[in-house]
Amino acid sequence: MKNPYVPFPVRIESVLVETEDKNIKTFTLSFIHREDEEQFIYRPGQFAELTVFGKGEAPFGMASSPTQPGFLEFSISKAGVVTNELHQMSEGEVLGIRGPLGNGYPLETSKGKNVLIIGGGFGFSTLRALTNYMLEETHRKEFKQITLIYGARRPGFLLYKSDLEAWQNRSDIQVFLTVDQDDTGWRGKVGFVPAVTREVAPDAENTITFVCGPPAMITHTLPVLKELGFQKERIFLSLEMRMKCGIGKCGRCNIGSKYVCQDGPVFSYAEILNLTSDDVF
Amino acid sequence: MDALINRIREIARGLLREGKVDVVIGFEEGTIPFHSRPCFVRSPDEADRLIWNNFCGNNLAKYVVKRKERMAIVAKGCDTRALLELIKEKQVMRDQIYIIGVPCQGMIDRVRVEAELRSRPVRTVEVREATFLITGKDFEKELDIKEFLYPSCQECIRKNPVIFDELAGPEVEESVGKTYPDIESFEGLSDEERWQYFSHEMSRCIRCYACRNACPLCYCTECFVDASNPQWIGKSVTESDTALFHIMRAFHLAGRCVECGACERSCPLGIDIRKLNRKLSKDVHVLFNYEAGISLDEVAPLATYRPDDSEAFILEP
Amino acid sequence: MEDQKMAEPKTAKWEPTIVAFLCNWCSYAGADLAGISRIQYPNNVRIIRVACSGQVNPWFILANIQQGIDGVLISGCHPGECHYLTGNYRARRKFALLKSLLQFVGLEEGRIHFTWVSASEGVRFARVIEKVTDIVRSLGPAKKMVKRI
Amino acid sequence: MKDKTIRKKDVSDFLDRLIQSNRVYAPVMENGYFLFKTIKSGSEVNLDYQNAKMSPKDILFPQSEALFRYQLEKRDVEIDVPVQDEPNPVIFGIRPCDVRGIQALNNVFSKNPKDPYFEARRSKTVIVGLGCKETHNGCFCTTVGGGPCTDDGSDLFLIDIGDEYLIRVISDKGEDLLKEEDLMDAEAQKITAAAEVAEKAQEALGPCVEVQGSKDILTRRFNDPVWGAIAEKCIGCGVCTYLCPTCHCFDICDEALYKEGKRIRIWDSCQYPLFTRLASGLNPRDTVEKRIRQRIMHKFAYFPDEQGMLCTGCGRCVIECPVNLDIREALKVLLRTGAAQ
Repeated sequence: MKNPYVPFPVRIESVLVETEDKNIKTFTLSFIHREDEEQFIYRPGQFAELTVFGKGEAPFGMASSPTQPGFLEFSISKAGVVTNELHQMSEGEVLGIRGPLGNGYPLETSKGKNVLIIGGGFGFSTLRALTNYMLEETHRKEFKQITLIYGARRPGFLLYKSDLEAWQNRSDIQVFLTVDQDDTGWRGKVGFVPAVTREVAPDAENTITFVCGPPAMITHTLPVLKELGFQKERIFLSLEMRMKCGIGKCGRCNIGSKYVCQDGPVFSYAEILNLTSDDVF
Repeated sequence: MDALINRIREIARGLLREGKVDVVIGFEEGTIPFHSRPCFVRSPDEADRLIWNNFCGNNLAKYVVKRKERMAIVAKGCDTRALLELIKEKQVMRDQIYIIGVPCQGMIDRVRVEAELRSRPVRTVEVREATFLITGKDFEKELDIKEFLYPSCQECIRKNPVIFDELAGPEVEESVGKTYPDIESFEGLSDEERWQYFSHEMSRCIRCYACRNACPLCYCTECFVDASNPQWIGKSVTESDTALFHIMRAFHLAGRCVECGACERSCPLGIDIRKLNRKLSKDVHVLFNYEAGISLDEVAPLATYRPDDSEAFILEP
Repeated sequence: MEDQKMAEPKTAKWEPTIVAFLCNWCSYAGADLAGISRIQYPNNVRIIRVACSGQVNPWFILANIQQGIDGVLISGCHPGECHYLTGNYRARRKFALLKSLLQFVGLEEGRIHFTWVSASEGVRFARVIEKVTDIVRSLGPAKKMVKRI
Repeated sequence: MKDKTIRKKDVSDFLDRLIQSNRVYAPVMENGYFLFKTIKSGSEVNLDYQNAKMSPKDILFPQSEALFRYQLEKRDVEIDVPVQDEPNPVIFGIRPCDVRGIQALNNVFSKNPKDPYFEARRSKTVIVGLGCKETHNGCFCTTVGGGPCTDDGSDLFLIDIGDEYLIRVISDKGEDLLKEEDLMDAEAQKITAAAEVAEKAQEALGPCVEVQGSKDILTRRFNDPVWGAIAEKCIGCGVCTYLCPTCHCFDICDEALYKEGKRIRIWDSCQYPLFTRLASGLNPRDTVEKRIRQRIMHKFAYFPDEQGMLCTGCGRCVIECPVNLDIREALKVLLRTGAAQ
């Protein structure tokens, strides 16, 4: 049995600056040893602990989809010790990765249903993985209509520009991009995500919703979804808590009796309302 | 002692009844022998919870920082010194607190008593005039209070409150003149002996930070040991990290430490933490002629200088 | 790394490593002058330039000790000559206490030194380095409070 | 195997034989209190003790331990996991509450994915428990389902019956330890005497509060202002968690020098404000009140089904809390008034 605390070595293949403030970069990583890659079987919505040797570990959701083998992608915002160091690293440098961890998005229950994906800002990374997964040829037919709403402060803060463009050119997904502030040359919507949701959301019947984004976006989007008749059991959110071990032992990330690292990070809204916590949305 | 308790209750009741303060911070009976503990009284009817005895070791000045209410605080000599420092450092406004000064008879050192009893369980403690009587399951022992006071109490020359709005009892006799016989004799040891002692003490530390958290003058929002960006100090319990934590902790209190001994009292392992602080107090006293927690007007020694400060330690080639 | 460090003295060629924090306005200029004037001094010293001796956080010194640096020197402008008027006076109070405290816990007296060197004192700078190096060399490699990884 | 007896004066010699091939941890008096230490001779051990100042959990779950060492190379990294080669550890003279503490830790660490470091130590360790004849002021083991002479989880269990200890042989591991020993089988009257000691001790320490149903009551009171009143005097140190036999929260961090270093696991405490703070600055448990609530809920409400109650009533937090924040009293306030609601 593999020691769950020991990371697999990975190498940085490329680094892409995503946002205009240069605070979010997407790192493409590849496994140094092939056998490690074979053990790393993940689903969209799961996360991994990335090691910067000498600085420590931090958890990040996989931004790449398992349907794109050979590499992993992580979009990382510069905030703490590990991420600050990561942002100074470049191609060829060695990191560690421990995972996959957590439960991931419930793909099975989504089959045969419409899918509504609502993302905001930096919280979009695992939803991007989910979108790419669902759009992949063999998976696309498992889901009905797919609607994507993605908002950011300004156009320069939207991640994954080439993906967004490719999706907009497809007919099997409806993509609504929105920004808080208008910019010259912006052709998408202007306004907050909850408002756009109210405007373009598909029929609540037979639709599964995935939401991830900043707390303010979530708190304001949930009432809209409720109003539109979406059931609590069919809305899934990805939670953020301070995680360390990732295997439900270190005692940090519990909300009531659930460990976000093991039982989550994805919970249905119904489950979240049942958690013993004072920070329910 | 009873008169003192009655007076404390009376003052507290009056203040709460007249609405002069929102809360009275004092001591109440603890749940186990040797422990009186902090309590917060918010209504006149509750004032009878307040007590005073030889087990009121906590420094209640700890609780005034970052509190918005108007507070009355039952304060012995060292508590008032800490309050004075906090006022000086603008951590609490003088008019936000009402100080009920209590002349202090010294507090009994539970850890030393435990060691004396070889940790046999105590059922009751009864304080008499100059002694206290301990009863256990099959033993009884009468000990001399003076001998079992905390070291900080034995050395204390500030038993009476230095700043107060009201005194709850008559002032007690204090010895005069600051002396540091313990520090001087320790300085007389060789480098190696001192290092042996210090590293033995450090090896027992579990880094629970009780010393830091019990200290009334440790109020940084983020302590240097907790800071992660940059990380100043390692978190493991190695001799090096532990030693440097304690040195740095003491140094942060240079010229501020009021020698209440709260650090040492809170240490579950009875480590001689106070020695470092006391050494600094001595140096501050000898080099800069300053004693913390005595005067509101005197500038803190490390916030000022004199052109003729000692240069004895400067290297001359 | 540490293991190497510990092993070195056996080879009899062990040389101490000394870190010197020099203030920009006087002591660093003094070191510069020593260099320009080609005054010889031991090469054990690694110089870190700081704005003022008053800027040196006691932790800088402790961090050096922790990392196994054998000796630390802090040097500023002579009293009364500080570029910031009072920085070195404040440093003097701070370090009088720190040096005394470290000695109190048993650190060898000669590990940490403080001095003043002005911009015109190239010779004094060289002498200071010679003296510090001699003292630290006589103490042998640092052990107390050194962290082993 | 039948119960055995050993004369008190022979214990020291027995330990001397034991340390030939085992690493023996036993209570030793140092600096005025007892701690579990690796002993070099049986004469160091003093079994006439209340309890050790710190729980012996650090034998199985050290305060800091290296998870692995690494060496960065140009385009790869070499990772080296330390091997545990401690010679057959024996924890001798451990109190029943601390044995239950080990069981509680075991429930956490042996849950999937298993913790290999804890497992490796735990599987080899032999536990020799020691019943309590009398209890101290903080004890409340009977409240949380234990007892002064509960032998669950021990491999051997000693009960003081005057000049001798009765040894209950509970597991094969325990039996192995006595294999080479020439001990008397316990006579019937000694077995009875031991049972009496156990019964007396149990009776002397009644439960202080009913904790059955704590999960529901505490969960219901999650947002009750009573937590604020309980927590008000807390100074936020880690004494309660570090001395606790069941607290197991930890932090993982790196220590490095240039290209090499190690990843260590160290004890951490839910009582520290930075424990849950995110890099973004957001902190879900940003007040003392929330942190005290987390500690009590974690022990009595969150996992009683899977992990059992994470409190063994050893009373260390009661005795050593610098401000005497007594968890028994907190429970009384929470559960009694809560049950009435």
